[in-house]
Amino acid sequence: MNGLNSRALALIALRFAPLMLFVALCIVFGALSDRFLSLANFRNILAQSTHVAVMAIGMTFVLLVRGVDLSVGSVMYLVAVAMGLYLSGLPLALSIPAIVLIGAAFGAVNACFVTGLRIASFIVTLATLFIGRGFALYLSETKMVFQSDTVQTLGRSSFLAIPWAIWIAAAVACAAWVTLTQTPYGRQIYAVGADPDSAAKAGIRVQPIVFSVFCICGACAAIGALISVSQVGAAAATFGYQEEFPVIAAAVLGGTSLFGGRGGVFGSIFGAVLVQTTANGLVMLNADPYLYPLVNSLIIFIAAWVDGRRRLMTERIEQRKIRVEA
Amino acid sequence: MSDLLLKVAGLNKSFFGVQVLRDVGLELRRGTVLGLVGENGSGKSTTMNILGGVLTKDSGRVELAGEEVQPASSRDALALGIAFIHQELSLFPNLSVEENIFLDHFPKRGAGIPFIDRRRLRDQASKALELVDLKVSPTTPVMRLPQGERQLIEIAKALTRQARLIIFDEPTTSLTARETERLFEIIGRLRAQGISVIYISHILQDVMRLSDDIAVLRDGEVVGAGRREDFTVERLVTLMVGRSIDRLFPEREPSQGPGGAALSVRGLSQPGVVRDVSFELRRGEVLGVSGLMGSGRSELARILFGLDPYSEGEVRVAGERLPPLKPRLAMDRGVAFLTEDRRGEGLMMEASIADNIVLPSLVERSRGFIRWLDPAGLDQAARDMAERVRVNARAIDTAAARTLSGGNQQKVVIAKWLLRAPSIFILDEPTRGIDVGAKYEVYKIINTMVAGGAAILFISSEIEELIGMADRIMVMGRGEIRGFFERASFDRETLMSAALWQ
Amino acid sequence: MGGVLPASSGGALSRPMRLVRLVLFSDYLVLALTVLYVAALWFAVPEIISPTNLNDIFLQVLPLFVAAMGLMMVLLVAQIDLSATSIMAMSCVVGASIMTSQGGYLAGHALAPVAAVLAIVAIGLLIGVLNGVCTIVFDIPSFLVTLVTMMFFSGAAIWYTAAHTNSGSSIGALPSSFLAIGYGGIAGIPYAALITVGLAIIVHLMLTRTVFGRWVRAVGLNPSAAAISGVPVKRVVIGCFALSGLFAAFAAVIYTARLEAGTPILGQRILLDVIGAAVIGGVSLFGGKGSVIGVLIGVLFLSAVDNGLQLLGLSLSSVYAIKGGVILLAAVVDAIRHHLLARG
Amino acid sequence: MTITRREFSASVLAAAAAGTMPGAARAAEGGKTIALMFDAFDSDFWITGNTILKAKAKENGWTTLETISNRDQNKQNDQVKAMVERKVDGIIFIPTDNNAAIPAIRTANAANIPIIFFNRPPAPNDNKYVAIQADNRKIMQTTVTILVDLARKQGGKYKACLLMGDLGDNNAVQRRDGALDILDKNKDLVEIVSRVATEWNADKTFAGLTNAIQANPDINMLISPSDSEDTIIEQVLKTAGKWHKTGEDGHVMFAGFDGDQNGYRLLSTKYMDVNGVQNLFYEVDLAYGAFKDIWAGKQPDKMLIDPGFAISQATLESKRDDMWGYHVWKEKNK
Repeated sequence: MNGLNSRALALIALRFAPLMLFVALCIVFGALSDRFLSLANFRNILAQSTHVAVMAIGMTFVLLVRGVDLSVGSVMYLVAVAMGLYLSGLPLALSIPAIVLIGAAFGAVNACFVTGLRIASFIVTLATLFIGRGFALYLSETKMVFQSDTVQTLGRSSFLAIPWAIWIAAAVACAAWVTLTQTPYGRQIYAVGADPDSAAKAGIRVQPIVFSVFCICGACAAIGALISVSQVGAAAATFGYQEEFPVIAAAVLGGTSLFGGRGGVFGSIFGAVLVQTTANGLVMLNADPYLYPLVNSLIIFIAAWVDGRRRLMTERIEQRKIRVEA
Repeated sequence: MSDLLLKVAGLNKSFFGVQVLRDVGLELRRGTVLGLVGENGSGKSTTMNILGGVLTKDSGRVELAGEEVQPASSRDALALGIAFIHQELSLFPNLSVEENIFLDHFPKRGAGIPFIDRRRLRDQASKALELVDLKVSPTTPVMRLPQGERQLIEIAKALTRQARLIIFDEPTTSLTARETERLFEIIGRLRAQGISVIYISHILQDVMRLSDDIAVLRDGEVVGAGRREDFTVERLVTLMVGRSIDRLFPEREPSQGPGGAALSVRGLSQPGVVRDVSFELRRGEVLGVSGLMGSGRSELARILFGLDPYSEGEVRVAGERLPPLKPRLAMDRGVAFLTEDRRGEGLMMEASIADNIVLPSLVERSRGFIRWLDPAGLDQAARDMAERVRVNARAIDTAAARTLSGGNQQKVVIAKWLLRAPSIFILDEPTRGIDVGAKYEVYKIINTMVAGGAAILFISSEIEELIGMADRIMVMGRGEIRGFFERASFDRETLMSAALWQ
Repeated sequence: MGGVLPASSGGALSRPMRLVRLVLFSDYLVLALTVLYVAALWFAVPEIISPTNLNDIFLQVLPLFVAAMGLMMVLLVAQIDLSATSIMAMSCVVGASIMTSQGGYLAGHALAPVAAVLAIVAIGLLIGVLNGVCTIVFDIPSFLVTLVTMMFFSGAAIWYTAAHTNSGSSIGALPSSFLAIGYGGIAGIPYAALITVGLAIIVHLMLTRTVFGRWVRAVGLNPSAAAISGVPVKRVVIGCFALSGLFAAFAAVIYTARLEAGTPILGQRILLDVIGAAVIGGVSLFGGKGSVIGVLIGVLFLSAVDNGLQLLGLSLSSVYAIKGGVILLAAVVDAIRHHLLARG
Repeated sequence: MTITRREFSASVLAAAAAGTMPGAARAAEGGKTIALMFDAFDSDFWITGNTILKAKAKENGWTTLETISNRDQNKQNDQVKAMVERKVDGIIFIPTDNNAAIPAIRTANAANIPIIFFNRPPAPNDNKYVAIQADNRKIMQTTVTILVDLARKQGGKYKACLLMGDLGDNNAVQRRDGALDILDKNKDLVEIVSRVATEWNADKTFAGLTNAIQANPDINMLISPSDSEDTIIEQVLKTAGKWHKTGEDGHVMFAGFDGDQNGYRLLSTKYMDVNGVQNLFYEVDLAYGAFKDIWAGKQPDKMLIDPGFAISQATLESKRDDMWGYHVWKEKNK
């Protein structure tokens, strides 16, 4: 028992390993650049990481049920195009719900193939990644799509000295947190992720839950697109290209497992911020741009390694299960 | 008669054209316990899965308190008040106790509000835990609890659903004697509250002790049902196997008596798994290993074959030391291991029978340093071996293992080891889930091997089987050896009590 | 065993059902589709069946085929390798930097091309092993491991190029003896083709005629059963990643010879083609199923689609959408297969 | 799937069109078919270039075929083969990689189809090709010169942020060097306090510039290598409260490049001070002129230079008709 508790402590320590990583980073950058450790700068870091953070939150839902969604980057572009070409006239009160619907609908398409035909979500979303971008390029004729002033204003205006992007992200984060921790639905997501078959036996409607998480992921991708596009004001044909990678990386960095059942909202936000902090710090140091991908990938690797260790520890701490007879 | 809660009649079910339930009928009165016994694969679980909504029946009628029901899912079953506590628990280690108990019916903050009412959740959970007198905080992650307590949580869960009928499938296999006692008390209390219980177990004494009524299944048919008083353990066994024990096992022509030590184990220990295990397995003998699930028997087998590590002690094969975690080396020394988890670890279900049979022997049958293979030769070898163990399948080299019946699948697993002509064969539950006929053939194969001077370590939870087959029986419990019994002194009760003894 | 399958009716299958299965299960389904596609385009662009164009398709297929075979190896053990294309990029720029006549390490040396090819292959092998070791030893899901190596080495390749050129996005001026791989050949058969065919035969024999091949399938179908049967599961998995890296490197050699330059964005965009080709070719993502012939057909299919779209001079959007649709289609067919199999 | 099916039918229709038209065109007297082979459409420059190329081809009664390689040089070289198959009479080529494009030249030479590199020259080699190229370095020099002169007139000291695009891209490097040539001569007036490699990526530009201003709040001069970044710059400066017209105090001296619609818009609204224009119309004329020469049997020079020009608020009226972005803008706002 005693040894078990000490293991549990080790587990908690591991849980916070990424945080230590973050603190270490800040110390390093702070030491090297006097401008790094300023409130304004952290506000920038937050503002710049919001769109990845929001999408990572959506991705967390999918990862929790052992899925993955590679198509978020395409959803991003599709939504940006829709915003610029068809919804520019509408007030935000209408256009935002509209794009969220578009995103959710796209997610629903993925979900149909995943739950309906039981195709691995990896391959389904790999294909819809293609199709989605193709369709969006078809709409935009690969031209640069400019955003309406309302959208652009949203991008640069702030409330209580905090950019709207951050408010939106915060709202999404709270909603997601409440859903995952305070509603039956949220807890059932964790159950499904831990073991779909037992979940079914325990009387949980597994397929609808899996379906819904893909919709949520799509919707979050749409919101992420809104934030990003409002910041940059226009969407080129490469908008959101390969965005799925930083998004998944952010979620995993935050301690969400690719094997389902473990992960959380704030972890994912944290992951996104961590990556952006690295980028920001490197700019502050006027570092060689070629270094960025190398440093980033190394940090992701460390986090992934910690995740692996943590999973091993969990398995050890868990009691030996009765062997399941198929 | 209004006090009849459950009435099952003419239940039929078949998989892939194989009929597993023939016209099964059961009756269960309110506030009583129905003991359901039968060999593995006799249709107990199938019947219960139909009641529990996991499977759907092909034909037949299920009546609950008078009206016909057919639960399409566990959900429906629960709604009807049927709770099914599976042998492998459906708990979620990453969730807390209270969340597991109320997973599918959380108390909400008033109607229409989707949020969980944490306070009520806690109160109700602790109440439920009191009912099964389990002293843990409702917020502890299930991950931290030992198997026995998880079992009780499942029961608490059933109770919170106001279940009218609770089905226990082999609930005691992983429980200590004390936990078992506690479980029996609780079942007694349930009965007193007018809740009906179906109790499935291999441990016939328990069934005799708990039940008001007993039903016996064999090969998918009810072969005996009635008041407990009408049965004795002996009668149950005879009904279960359809013949009296002595004719259940093939006669073994006495081999030239046990020879020297084939496998000798000294002070083998691995924290939390086995402690100070020492024994000798002699050539030409069958050493039976008895013990409950979690007693360390299967774990011991895995350690011996080099699949799991051990911290102290030594394993010697024919005098040579066998280092841990080297299955390949064990194989080269003539050790073979038949796993208890046929589907999970024994076979490649999607691969052909032939591919399965030759897998362990590839290296020996390859040529040159790039390990060249001769497919035709391999298929031939596989075919011969399949014939020897009488696998009946249309095409050995094309038919996937998945398409075979349990018995035939088991024969394939045996065949793949026989192809290596092992001198030491570790068999973990070799007859689990296969029908009587197939069992008989497996026994015959074992006998011929022994006659050929091979040494067999025979692990089984069916004591009759050990009594019938083994020369000696080693009883394990809590990872330790509880004692050895020579064939002369074989006796069900002693063995069982040895296994349960704290 | 993903989820609970609907309770199967069992019993014998109807004749039309059997027919459907016959079509679905034949390895040549995709080949038939390819022919169909070409025929469909023939009326629009007759050029598609001109000998020279068919020859072009054939040549385009080669490097993709090699890379896809490598990916098949990791898919066979139910893993994934996203870094294949970054391996190409990294190895080819290093190789180029060795032999380029513009200040290459061995500029002008007779054996420079040999050294370069060796370097390319070595790097591929190394990164492959790295992927395998991280997946097995550190117990990190291969999706993540190879995602990281993808980011890292594509970044490193760009950096390396910048460090080895004054202002250019690639390293050119490669010795003709190396470029010969691209256009030269024996009796009209390009060296690239000879290399590819050679590799294909080797892989095919390895999978069907050697212990390793059987082991790979066993690990893919059921790792624990394989382990209990004495298969060195970890070494097999690492081996597959190594092969994936190795074949990516071979593909890089062919690409570099054809492009006459080592460029860090080599293959950046074909990762999806590679995975898609393998999957369309009937390689299962759940491991254990896949064949060289299948992959070849898959690659042919994708290339034919590509080539057709090129001849049409279609917009990028159609190209994307059609390709995505094609991958999805293949996945759906694969899924239907699984369901029918589950029915037994 | 519905999308795909739709795209499929669409493609088949396009196929029919593409299949029949060339035939018709060949029948028509002097009708030629030329291939426009792009690598990606990620900035207005290429999209407009494409429109102008098509328009002027039509004027000449030529048919055009179009391909996009999506930055995959290997695929683009295959596309050249495909176009050779289609027996086009000329190829306009915008490669991704200056070395890896050489095999494409050889393919074209072998089929002896003239190949013209449009605004992205290949690495020097002795095959037959023509390269149209804006003199990025010189244009940027003139642009920055004007900017610096304006700055001098205003007086004061300047802290400049230099955006640099993708350093893997030759044009980006040329433009950076052009800017540096002038700025280094005026160290007394201008200090470069930060350099940002935007990699032609919106998010990176946004983050990079924001961080740069964060690091140096007193930046008051900005030099951008491409107008495709203008909207982002506008966003960032507005957010930082540094978006003011020329003359207003707090105005950031701003030089753009390319001469696209944003360039024109910002010049006319007096937020941008000067813009380096690549003369797209002229470049297209050069290219098509080269085609005609080659068909007529005379080989033009390998390198045809578009000197380009710089346009400032002062010269806007007089020069805007040569500024391609102006016409795009007019289209949009008429």
